[in-house]
Amino acid sequence: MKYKKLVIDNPQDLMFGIAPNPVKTRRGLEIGGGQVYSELNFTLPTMKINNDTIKEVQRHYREIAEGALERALELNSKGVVLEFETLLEMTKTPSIGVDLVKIMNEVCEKYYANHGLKSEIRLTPNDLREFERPALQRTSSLLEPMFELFEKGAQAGGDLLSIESTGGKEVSDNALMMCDIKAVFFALTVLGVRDMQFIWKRIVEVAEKNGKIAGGDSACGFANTAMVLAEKKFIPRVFASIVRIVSVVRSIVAHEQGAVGPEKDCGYEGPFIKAITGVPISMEGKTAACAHLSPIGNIAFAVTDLWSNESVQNIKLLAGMAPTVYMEQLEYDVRLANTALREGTASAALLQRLMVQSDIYTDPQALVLAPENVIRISKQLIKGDSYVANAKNGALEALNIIEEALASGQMKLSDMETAYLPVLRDDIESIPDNESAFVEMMMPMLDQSSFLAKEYGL
Amino acid sequence: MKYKKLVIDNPQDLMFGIAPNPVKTRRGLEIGGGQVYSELNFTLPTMKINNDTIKEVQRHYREIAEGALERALELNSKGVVLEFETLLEMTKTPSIGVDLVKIMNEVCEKYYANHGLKSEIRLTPNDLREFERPALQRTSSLLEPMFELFEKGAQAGGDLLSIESTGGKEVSDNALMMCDIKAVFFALTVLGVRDMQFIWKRIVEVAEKNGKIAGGDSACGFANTAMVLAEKKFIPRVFASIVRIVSVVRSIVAHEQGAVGPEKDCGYEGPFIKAITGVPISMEGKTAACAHLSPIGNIAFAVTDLWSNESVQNIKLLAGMAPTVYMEQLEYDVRLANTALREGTASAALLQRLMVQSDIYTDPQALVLAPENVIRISKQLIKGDSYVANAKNGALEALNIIEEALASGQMKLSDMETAYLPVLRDDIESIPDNESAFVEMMMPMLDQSSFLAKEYGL
Amino acid sequence: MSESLKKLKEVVEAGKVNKDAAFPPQLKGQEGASEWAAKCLEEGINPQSILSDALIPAMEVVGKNFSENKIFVPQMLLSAKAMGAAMHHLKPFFTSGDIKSKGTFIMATVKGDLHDIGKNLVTMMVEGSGWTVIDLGVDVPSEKILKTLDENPGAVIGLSALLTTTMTSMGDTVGDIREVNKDVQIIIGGAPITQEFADKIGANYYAKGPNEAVEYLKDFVS
Amino acid sequence: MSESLKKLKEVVEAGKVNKDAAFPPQLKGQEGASEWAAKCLEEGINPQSILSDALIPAMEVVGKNFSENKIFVPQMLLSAKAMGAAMHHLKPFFTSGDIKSKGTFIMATVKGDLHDIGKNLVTMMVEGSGWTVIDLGVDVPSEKILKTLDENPGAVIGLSALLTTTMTSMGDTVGDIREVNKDVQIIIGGAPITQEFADKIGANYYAKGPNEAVEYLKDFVS
Ligand code: B12
Ligand code: B12
Repeated sequence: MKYKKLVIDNPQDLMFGIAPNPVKTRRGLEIGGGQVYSELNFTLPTMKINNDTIKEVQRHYREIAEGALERALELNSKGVVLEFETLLEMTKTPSIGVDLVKIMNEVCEKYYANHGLKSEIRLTPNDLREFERPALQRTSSLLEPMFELFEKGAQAGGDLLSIESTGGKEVSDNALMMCDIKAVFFALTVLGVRDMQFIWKRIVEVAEKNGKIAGGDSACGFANTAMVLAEKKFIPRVFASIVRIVSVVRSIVAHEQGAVGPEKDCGYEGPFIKAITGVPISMEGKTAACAHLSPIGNIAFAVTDLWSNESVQNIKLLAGMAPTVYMEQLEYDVRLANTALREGTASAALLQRLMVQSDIYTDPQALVLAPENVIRISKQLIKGDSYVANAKNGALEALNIIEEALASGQMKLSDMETAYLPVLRDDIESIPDNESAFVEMMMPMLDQSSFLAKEYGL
Repeated sequence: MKYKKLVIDNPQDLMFGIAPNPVKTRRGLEIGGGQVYSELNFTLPTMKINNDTIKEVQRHYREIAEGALERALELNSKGVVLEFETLLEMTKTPSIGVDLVKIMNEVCEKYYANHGLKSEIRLTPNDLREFERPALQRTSSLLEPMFELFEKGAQAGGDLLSIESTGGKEVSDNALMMCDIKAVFFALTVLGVRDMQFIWKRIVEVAEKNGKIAGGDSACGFANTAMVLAEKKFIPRVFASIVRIVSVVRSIVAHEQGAVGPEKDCGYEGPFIKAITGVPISMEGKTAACAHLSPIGNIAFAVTDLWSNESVQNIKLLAGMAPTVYMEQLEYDVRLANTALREGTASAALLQRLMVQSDIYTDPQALVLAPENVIRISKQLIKGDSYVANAKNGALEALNIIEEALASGQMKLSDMETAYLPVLRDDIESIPDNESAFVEMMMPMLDQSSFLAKEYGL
Repeated sequence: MSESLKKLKEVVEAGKVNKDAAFPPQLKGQEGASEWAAKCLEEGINPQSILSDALIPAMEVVGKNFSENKIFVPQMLLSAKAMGAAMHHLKPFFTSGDIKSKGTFIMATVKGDLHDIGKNLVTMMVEGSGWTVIDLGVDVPSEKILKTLDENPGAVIGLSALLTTTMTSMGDTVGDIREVNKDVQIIIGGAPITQEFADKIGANYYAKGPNEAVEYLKDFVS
Repeated sequence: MSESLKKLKEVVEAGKVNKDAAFPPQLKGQEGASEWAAKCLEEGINPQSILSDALIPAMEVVGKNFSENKIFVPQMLLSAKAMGAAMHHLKPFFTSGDIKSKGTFIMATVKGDLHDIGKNLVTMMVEGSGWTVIDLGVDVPSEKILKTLDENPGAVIGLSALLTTTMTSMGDTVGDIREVNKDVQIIIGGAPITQEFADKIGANYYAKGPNEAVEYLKDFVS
């Protein structure tokens, strides 16, 4: 791993709205530059995407962008990121996605020209490679439309480039359900890391060539999935909290390859990546309840630079279309935080403390996100000589933190949960620091039909 | 008006979660007793209510209650109010409404018995009288099913009784659209007050007879309507902010008649009524964006005891049913505030200040809700000898506050808005303090076919 | 264009109903729509021209200003009232056939629903655009609409619903109308309504607000 | 009930696959489902009884514990694996007709959709309840389902969709199936699905989760 030293090593310096390496966009957003902005996410209501419906699809995206920016303007917003996370058809046929970027970019431009409202589009193509099973991570012909969308979508106004890449997911899916932490490590720190190196090199190239911003990648299919499963009581919360830590070493690779942020919202690696690299991040919490329930509604805000709702369909609520409604909810959250930032460090610190204290001991997944713990864990995440070792050290530190909170009586967990703690520790300790040793250990234990080692350069 | 002295006369004592006269409920909620609770509101998706659908209707309400309380439990909620605001059919045929109360009360009881989760139902029958035009406020046969629902619904577990009564609305509807502030005064301080005296006497009797709690009444059809119209840019915001003040003298009548709170959410008279009477209140802001957009997302929280989402349909969002999603959003807002309350006065005061400062100068409707201004206006609202005079004094003080904020440069308003300020002042000053003089003045100017004076004892 | 026609257009735009009207303050004591309409007729101006060249264009300006948030509803209402005052003088010419209305628009809030603020705005704007509007009020059963349609063949129907429960009642109403008349134009609106819903229940058009309705109606001038 | 049957039930509940299996730690080195199933057969216990009196009841307990949040998915998965190990020994008796499966359940995530975590859980639980399950995987076109149905007449179909866009693909799939077969039972599920949607597209049942599906399937045992 490239990073050897934390850019932020004092919990007090880990603050919402402030990143050591802020990102400035074309229309003047300064993400991490002293205030938090909303990042609105949205999707279609129940409908098909094909030639017959394409006009209707376009109408939806125009309506979403118009509704959201009109409302943001009305609320004196300081700026908005619209995340356009594509659906299958929009990437498979890149022109569909590109046209939607154009439509939304027109709306952004209109509000900027007429009212000075700053907004930017984060373009997040979906990772098509997972449609082939086992996936051809490096040789798939599906990489072509994906990168066509990146390139032409960027030119059409998608200024921030991101993806939730799925390298390693073939192994992770099962590992999560089996609570097999070693397989999770393998999926994230071996397969995930290798695929991230492969794909982010290319994304950064596209960004640089087109004068755009390479944002970042979150381990949505890993850490967010684990959280959703834990929230359904399908897997232990302690397990999900460790998955989150392990995913950091995978997602940070985007930045090693040159991505400058804002990091993406839905894996929650952000706080650690911000501490380690200084890039601005995006997070989602209570205002993303539309997309998934979570145990980190307030604490997720504590150190974020963009505040996201993950996703909401364009359907009608009593007040208006749901994306407009969520735009308003995000803006008020953000406004509260920005008022504190304007008042100064003491106010911001107090608001942050309330956010942290209100969630911290309710769930291990919240616990690890407290700024103090983020710094403690981040220090471990960069200590070793390999991705595997870093993940190991980070995960063990997270276990320490959970156990300390239990020992002190501040956190309570059911026996079903705590029973997993020693198992997790044993398993993690059994992992060798060295990647090839780890690969050798894991290969025989994995279902070889589910993934192609050579597609990861193994 | 009964009240001659403010129960809270220091802005610093006006704080969320704390009311001088808290209300304790059957299952142990202490509303205003030191913490804020969520008040979840919900309604049916697009569907009919009739014999064929009644099972489906019941399924919806059971699903709503189950989903919400399960989520609240999961989030360690300290308690929840479920507001059951009935739809036409449920009041017209009271047994429909009563059965729905039973169903939800069973769910509340189950979560209380099995998990100690405290919850209570606020039963809010809709005011059927407005179905007759002109309405027969006192003699309508529709009062019968309304009160049958109050009585039997209370016995079935509707522990908090409320209504959004509509006395005076026949005049107010037009007055709002014409921005005729004198007619608004007439609707609220003459017709509204008289009807409130009539109907709340009866509601308090029902509550006392059945050992239940008479909550309160908000001028939803007046002040909330004005806000929605202003948000659509149909009427000036300054006008809407004055309507809100005038509605206080109408809604406070419930408490003169013996209602002990919690006051209802959607007219926003709450802060004034809390200052004047000390009863706990309910408010709605950013987390009610599902039901209506508003300019008071954060400041609405500043002094509230219950935090409401006004209403959301039972439809599916990506995370689950919308009421469950809103339950989570409310709980996180409330949790933040309660963390501050637990830390102590300084933290609570700072959080309140951030809520206030983040909205206060964005809109006159926000401005009047700042605790300082609430106290200033409340002092005026009790100074006079008649409801009319009180409303006049309060409204003029609100105008003063708006003008001061403009003069100091802290608030900016368009010329379209400020043009209304002198007009409003002139009109309000032209209103006599004395009710009969005012009635005499107004009668010739009003459309006599739209309301029946004698139904208000005039 | 004659001076009087111009003046009439002006006062309607300004919302000056008649000489006695207090609004707008800056025209206090001056003549309003009622007086100028009478004067136009006296001058022998063709009644159709009074309507088409002064009143409707005035209301178009007002509608545009409103939709661009340049005026509030009361100003629009006053203009509508001013137009009404002028129309009073033109009434006889409708009866005699000298002026033709653009058509008849039957407006109602559906059964079970009492919300009428939105409906009233639509009514007013459609009227201002030169249609004869019959406002049936709120909580209106299908039968009443069908009866009115019977009496006004060729009319266009507008329906409003604000509640999720009365949306289904809107569906029923459209169904009832369609049983009798497959071709009548039905426009629907109200906060919870969407185009998908209009398609589903068989209405012809969903209008977000009054202006969209006025635009759409242009195609159906009789 | 024989000691061996009891034991078999116990080890399946506990998720002990076979002697070598590391889980659960407290049964390390002890015999598992594979061994006990073999022993039962050796003892001459009726294969149908092994299935009906040990394996299915064990999985019922597991399903109940899971639905009451008393165990996590891995425990359930291990029990399912243990059951699978026992079933291995029973296979021949299915072929010979000595045991009858409750029926065949064809499961698929619909065209365009790759989410399979939910589908896999359902598959496992339905299998555990005694059905023969054919899992067609994700992104499955209608043709494949129809072909499988053709090969397995009388089977019940389960469909999963997680995306609002693939919900319509689910509608199409159900339509395609219905064209060929009006009566086949189709159960659908997935986070965005509702009963209304099931009604709309003509599926027979919407199941919130695996347990609801298992319950519903009880009526269709062949
Ligand atoms: C004002 C109001 C009232 C007033 C109505 C006053 C009146 N005379 O109309 C009162 C207080 C009486 C009232 C009563 C009720 N209401 Co109400 N009300 C509202 C409120 C706050 C504003 C509505 C409004 O006037 N908006 C302003 C107008 C101008 O907008 P509009 O109606 O949408 O119309 C515009 C467009 O839609 C369009 N349009 C409308 N109709 C048409 C038709 C055509 C043909 C065209 C072309 C266009 C068009 O043009 C208009 C101008 O742009 C809404 C909140 C909201 N978010 O909408 C709740 C709301 C609609 N009411 C609601 C409820 C629940 C009720 C009650 C059942 C409450 C109760 N339990 O007592 C009762 C129902 C009575 C009944 N049976 O109808 C809910 C509906 C929830 C649901 N289940 O659907 C809402 C959404 C409030 C909420 N958030 O919970 N209400
Ligand atoms: C995990 C996940 C993924 C993983 C999938 C891994 C896998 N192998 O399945 C990955 C990362 C690959 C992924 C990809 C995508 N996803 Co995804 N994903 C999720 C997530 C986080 C959890 C889903 C899950 O597994 N839940 C746990 C399981 C157990 O629950 P379940 O599936 O609901 O199943 C239960 C029941 O529904 C039921 N059930 C399910 N099916 C059936 C069938 C029958 C017959 C029965 C009886 C019962 C039943 O039983 C199960 C057990 O109780 C959801 C979030 C959410 N809130 O659901 C998003 C979500 C579904 N994904 C979403 C999106 C947008 C995508 C992508 C398009 C993202 C992108 N742009 O790349 C791609 C789409 C790929 C594709 N074409 O399918 C959106 C959907 C939005 C929309 N428009 O509909 C969601 C809602 C996330 C969000 N909030 O935005 N996703």
